[in-house]
Amino acid sequence: MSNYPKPDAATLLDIYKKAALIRFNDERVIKEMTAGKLIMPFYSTQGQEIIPSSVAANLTDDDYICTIYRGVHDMLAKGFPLEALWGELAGRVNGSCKGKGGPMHLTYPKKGMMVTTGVVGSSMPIAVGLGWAAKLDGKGQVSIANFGDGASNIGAFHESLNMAALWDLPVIFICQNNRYAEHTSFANSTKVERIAIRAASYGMEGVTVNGNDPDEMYGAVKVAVERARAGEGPTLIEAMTFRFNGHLVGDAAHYIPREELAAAKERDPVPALRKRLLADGVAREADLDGIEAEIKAAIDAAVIAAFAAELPDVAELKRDVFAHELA
Amino acid sequence: MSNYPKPDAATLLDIYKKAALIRFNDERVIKEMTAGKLIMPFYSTQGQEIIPSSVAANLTDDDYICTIYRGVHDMLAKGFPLEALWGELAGRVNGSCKGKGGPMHLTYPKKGMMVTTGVVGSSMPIAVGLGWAAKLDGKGQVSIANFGDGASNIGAFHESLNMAALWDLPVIFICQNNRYAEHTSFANSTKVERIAIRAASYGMEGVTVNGNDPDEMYGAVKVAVERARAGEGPTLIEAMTFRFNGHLVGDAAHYIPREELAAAKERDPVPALRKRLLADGVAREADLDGIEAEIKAAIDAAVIAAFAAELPDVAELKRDVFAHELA
Amino acid sequence: MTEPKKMNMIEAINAALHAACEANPKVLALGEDLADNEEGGVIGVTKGLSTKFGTDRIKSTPISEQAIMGAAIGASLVGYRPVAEIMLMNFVTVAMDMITNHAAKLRFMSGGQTNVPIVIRTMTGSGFSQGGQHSDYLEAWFAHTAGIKVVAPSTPADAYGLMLSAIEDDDPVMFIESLPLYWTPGEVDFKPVPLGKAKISREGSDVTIISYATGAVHALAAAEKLAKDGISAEVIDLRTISPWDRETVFASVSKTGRAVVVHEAVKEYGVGAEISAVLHEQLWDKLKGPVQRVGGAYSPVPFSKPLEQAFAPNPASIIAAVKVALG
Amino acid sequence: MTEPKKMNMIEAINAALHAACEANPKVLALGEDLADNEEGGVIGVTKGLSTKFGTDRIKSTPISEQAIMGAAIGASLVGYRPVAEIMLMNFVTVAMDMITNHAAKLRFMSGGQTNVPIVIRTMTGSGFSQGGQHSDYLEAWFAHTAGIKVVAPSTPADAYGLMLSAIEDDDPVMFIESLPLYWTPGEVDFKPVPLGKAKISREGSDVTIISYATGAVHALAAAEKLAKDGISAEVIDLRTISPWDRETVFASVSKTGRAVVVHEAVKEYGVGAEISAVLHEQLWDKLKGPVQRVGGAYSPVPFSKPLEQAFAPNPASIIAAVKVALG
Ligand SMILES: Cc1ncc(C[n+]2csc(CCOP(=O)(O)OP(=O)(O)O)c2C)c(N)n1
Ligand SMILES: Cc1ncc(C[n+]2csc(CCOP(=O)(O)OP(=O)(O)O)c2C)c(N)n1
Ligand SMILES: [Mg+2]
Ligand SMILES: [Mg+2]
Repeated sequence: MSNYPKPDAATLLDIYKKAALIRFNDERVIKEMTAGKLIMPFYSTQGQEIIPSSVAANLTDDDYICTIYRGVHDMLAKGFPLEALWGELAGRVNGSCKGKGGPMHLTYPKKGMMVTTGVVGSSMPIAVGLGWAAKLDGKGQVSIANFGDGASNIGAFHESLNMAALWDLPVIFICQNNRYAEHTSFANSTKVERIAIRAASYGMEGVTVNGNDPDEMYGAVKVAVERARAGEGPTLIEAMTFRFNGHLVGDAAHYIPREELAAAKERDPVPALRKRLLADGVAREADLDGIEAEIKAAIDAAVIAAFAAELPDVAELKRDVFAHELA
Repeated sequence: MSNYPKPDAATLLDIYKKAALIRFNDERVIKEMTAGKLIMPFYSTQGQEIIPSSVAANLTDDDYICTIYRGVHDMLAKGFPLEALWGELAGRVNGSCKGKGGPMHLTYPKKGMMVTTGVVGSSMPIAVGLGWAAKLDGKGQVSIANFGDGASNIGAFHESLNMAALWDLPVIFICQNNRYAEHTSFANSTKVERIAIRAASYGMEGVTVNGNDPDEMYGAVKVAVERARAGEGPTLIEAMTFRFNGHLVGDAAHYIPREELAAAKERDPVPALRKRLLADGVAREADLDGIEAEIKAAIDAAVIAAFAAELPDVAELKRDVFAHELA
Repeated sequence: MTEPKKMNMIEAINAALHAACEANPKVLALGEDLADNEEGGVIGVTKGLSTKFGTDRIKSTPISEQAIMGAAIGASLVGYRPVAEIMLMNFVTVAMDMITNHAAKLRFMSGGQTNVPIVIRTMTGSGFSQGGQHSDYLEAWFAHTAGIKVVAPSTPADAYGLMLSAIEDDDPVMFIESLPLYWTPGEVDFKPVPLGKAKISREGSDVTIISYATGAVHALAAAEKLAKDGISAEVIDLRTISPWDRETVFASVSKTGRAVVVHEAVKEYGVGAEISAVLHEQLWDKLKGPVQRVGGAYSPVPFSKPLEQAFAPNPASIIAAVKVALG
Repeated sequence: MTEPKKMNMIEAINAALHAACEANPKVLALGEDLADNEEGGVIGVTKGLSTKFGTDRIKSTPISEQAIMGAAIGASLVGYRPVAEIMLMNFVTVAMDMITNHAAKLRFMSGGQTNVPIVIRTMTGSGFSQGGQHSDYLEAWFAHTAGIKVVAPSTPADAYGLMLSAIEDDDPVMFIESLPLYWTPGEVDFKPVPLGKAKISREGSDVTIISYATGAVHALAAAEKLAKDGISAEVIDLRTISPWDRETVFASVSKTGRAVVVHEAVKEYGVGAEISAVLHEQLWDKLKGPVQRVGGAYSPVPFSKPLEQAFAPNPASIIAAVKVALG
């Protein structure tokens, strides 16, 4: 792992900015839910911030990503605008999907956020299609499929990895292994220790990295992106991480042994990266305070805009079912 | 491979008997079809006879098997009676399924022939369930899932192997790798050279053997069956073989290079085994002639009985939909 | 368990599963997060089962719906009675082959040699802001599939009684649990409720409202309001959607001469269409006007509250349809 | 391509695919055995495409229906127009999640930001002794799913014209090819046929027979026989099942006052139910008697000839229904 290319100082700072945005935003969502102002199923991403931040640091707006219900971190890292996000969470017309999709179907093609699915595994086959399109277009775009450890046991995983490998598609499969699938631990659903070894079944490169370590995560993705852009095919990256909250807001996660959870939180990657930036002299305390204040202000503004916006008209039920509005 | 337990002389002879039955029966089916007397989709198993014959030599009537449209070899080896088979192929009331299932759904639970499916991959999940039942029953039964090389790319494969491994079920997955899936060569659907390596993705034992060699095939199955009966879990056996005919009767298989086919036929495993039995002194020419004549006579009798039997009454359409006949 | 008791539908189904497992050691249960180590299901419907009956019989599974269904089907072929959970109804889409090509057909295709006594439990329903992939009622797909029964209770007592009957039934049963009804308490008398038998949940003389699941609850509310306007509505809760209780429905509609069918599933090509078609075919002379239908909008289930509410039937839309029916 | 020409449906669809690929470089095709190396499809519908347009655009795939559909969906999200083949309609069951949870819903759930202009080609139909898992018509499932169109031509000209329109349509289209109609030649004029527009294939005044696919052919045959009995039947070939052409059907039934709906799919909960329900709702005063339905038996498709024939509608059963309709 140590011979991966490492992020430079500017990149590290960028990764931290994204991670902080994800963390603060997640906290704010939960706060608004707890206050009864947002009503929805919400899948917190706390603990997993470094993964998408390191992924996105390797991407451009033209690259595609598909993600899952637990995907707001992936989206924010990729540049999903806060207003479009909060509008959608609040079910308002200024939401990216005009309130029709909600938290499990957030979409923002302008930044490559092509699909968010609520069905386990289903990000993968569609990412294969985006990879096929990217290959046909020949502009070097890559397609990212995010999914969880639990999803690695569903049929769509198998079919997608095999097809991507067979066709040498520029797809990067990112398994965010947070050790739990709803209430089921990784060990209770999988006999193997590492999902990444499954890549061998398809003649694909596969690696397991510490997803909470920006060096490893950034480096592994960089290698995979370069491989993909060079037309050398897909990669499976298993990013080890931990889910700090329950499966969704409201789940107290009693099935996670308290010590396991405490140990993971002890190693919280977001403050850890902050400390490192300070220690390495990448940024000063005041810089980071300023950055964080800016992020919080931006979230504030998006929340206010969302709640100020209109709810959709019921006429919208007939729109977007097909291209032409239904009679 | 050489350290597999080898079949003794009696077992080898038994394997030959089964293989000859399968071959003669297949030839007879094609003959009756060519004569216009049987009308159905039929998936010849010529070239693959040694696999099921060696499998079945390790099984009892209490063991379960699930197979596919290309599965008459598996069934005959397992003891599916010829009359019940021919009655079904001819769509008669004396068929095992009263004519309702046909060649793709042949079933005969009395000999453990539990399911024949026409859907690629679908033998596997059901075999997992039979393995679960066997484990609960605790009588040491095993459950066999037969499928093709093409089927190893469908989602059901992945889910089934993972679950069987996780639960340590007595299931043996037998991939009959005949190098083609309909018109698609193995290389055009799979980047890896060996399906058996996929076992590693599930923490399962996996081996590739020459399915046309009764020593290897019998030995590999014996080891797997012992493992399963001992409660030590499933095995994936990839049995390399070749399909001598087209995908189904009527397909001239122009997509198979002629030399490839000729080379495979050159190594036809049924006459090869016959030669070996003679060379090793397991049987004399006259013995084998006698055995073969008996088999042919039995097939004859079944064919005659089938065509003499009644076609089902249309009232059967309402029966067996549910336990109680529909109003 | 003979004293009637007030409980909600979660508790009622839980009690039925306990009773069935207690009464018959062949009853099994499996699904994601089902065992107590995983909190006895995401909503707790299966709580206590694995502790009481052991994790050999009551199994949490990987996220592998094809393997879940296959495991249930396979075990059922040899005498077990598995109750398999597909967490939400939208996820049956990844297991449709197992359900419709296999579970529903194996009895017929085997000419009655095998049968598949499984229950498929699944939850669904709009109203929880879960959006397009977590709220669909798909009962019409299964009703259109020969060989599988479809059940959808609206009260705890019916849920209890139908679950017992579904487990005892020798054929596959799709058992639909309506999320919005889970927490409503009701008196449970712990008696089996026969499959295929509707319930007249309110007597009336002017019009018959035919429904099931959430629709049956809305229909009752509508009938109460209609009563205040002097309109006497008879409410029939089908309970079993396929095969449905023609006798009870015909008797009622023959009496009232007017009918409205209500369900939350998309109206077009829904269950209401079949019932409407049959009523016209069979009771033409008794009908005073065309049968009316109330169903979900022709759109995916939307996220935003006003749209989600406009999607589904409610007492007001039922009342409106009754008024049309009355002319 | 402007001179009308006699050809069968295989040739017509092949010609349409060639024309579409020629006209628009964004048109792609994929499926099992689809390319010329694999003989251009198991029946040759896609013959020549890969040779002409290259195997980057025209791809044979592994047996991985979820990945096939995902590949199509993904590519369609960014401007391509893939035509994906699911070999037989029963195999859509392994890809239902991709089709109904994703292809049909992404436009709506994204608030119109994305759309899925794909065509799903699939073959089906009884009459070839293929039994329970290779013969089903499942159009009602998709008609019940908001967001996907359903097409089923009965003539080569319509197949050509509908294929062109389906590929040009900005929404997903399920394109059902009836095996029994493949080899019937007809005059093809190489014109697009609009989606959603029915065809009056025979004018008449006593009764309207509404059908599509094989039913439309049987309906014409029935109408000819009825004419000899002095009964004048108008035959409507819907061509598009969803959304269906109410205008044309309403006009005809308003004129004749009697209607019979015919399809090969199981009658119960089939497409005929919806059409019957709507006709009663909308044309109550014009109807002289209840709408009759003719459909497949409530059973899996049986193998044995007499049963298979009894399963499906035919001119005689349509005539019988017409006579009931006439009272
Ligand atoms: C096909 C399917 N089955 C079941 C579910 C219900 N479900 C939602 S999330 C989830 C757990 C997924 O775990 P994992 O893949 O590890 O992702 P994580 O939630 O941990 O990010 C399950 C079972 C679903 N959405 N789709
Ligand atoms: C899910 C599904 N997809 C496609 C088919 C059509 N089909 C039937 S057999 C076959 C090839 C299977 O090849 P393989 O698994 O290698 O088995 P073989 O026929 O060679 O024994 C295909 C694609 C099917 N039956 N089921
Ligand atoms: Mg997880
Ligand atoms: Mg093969």
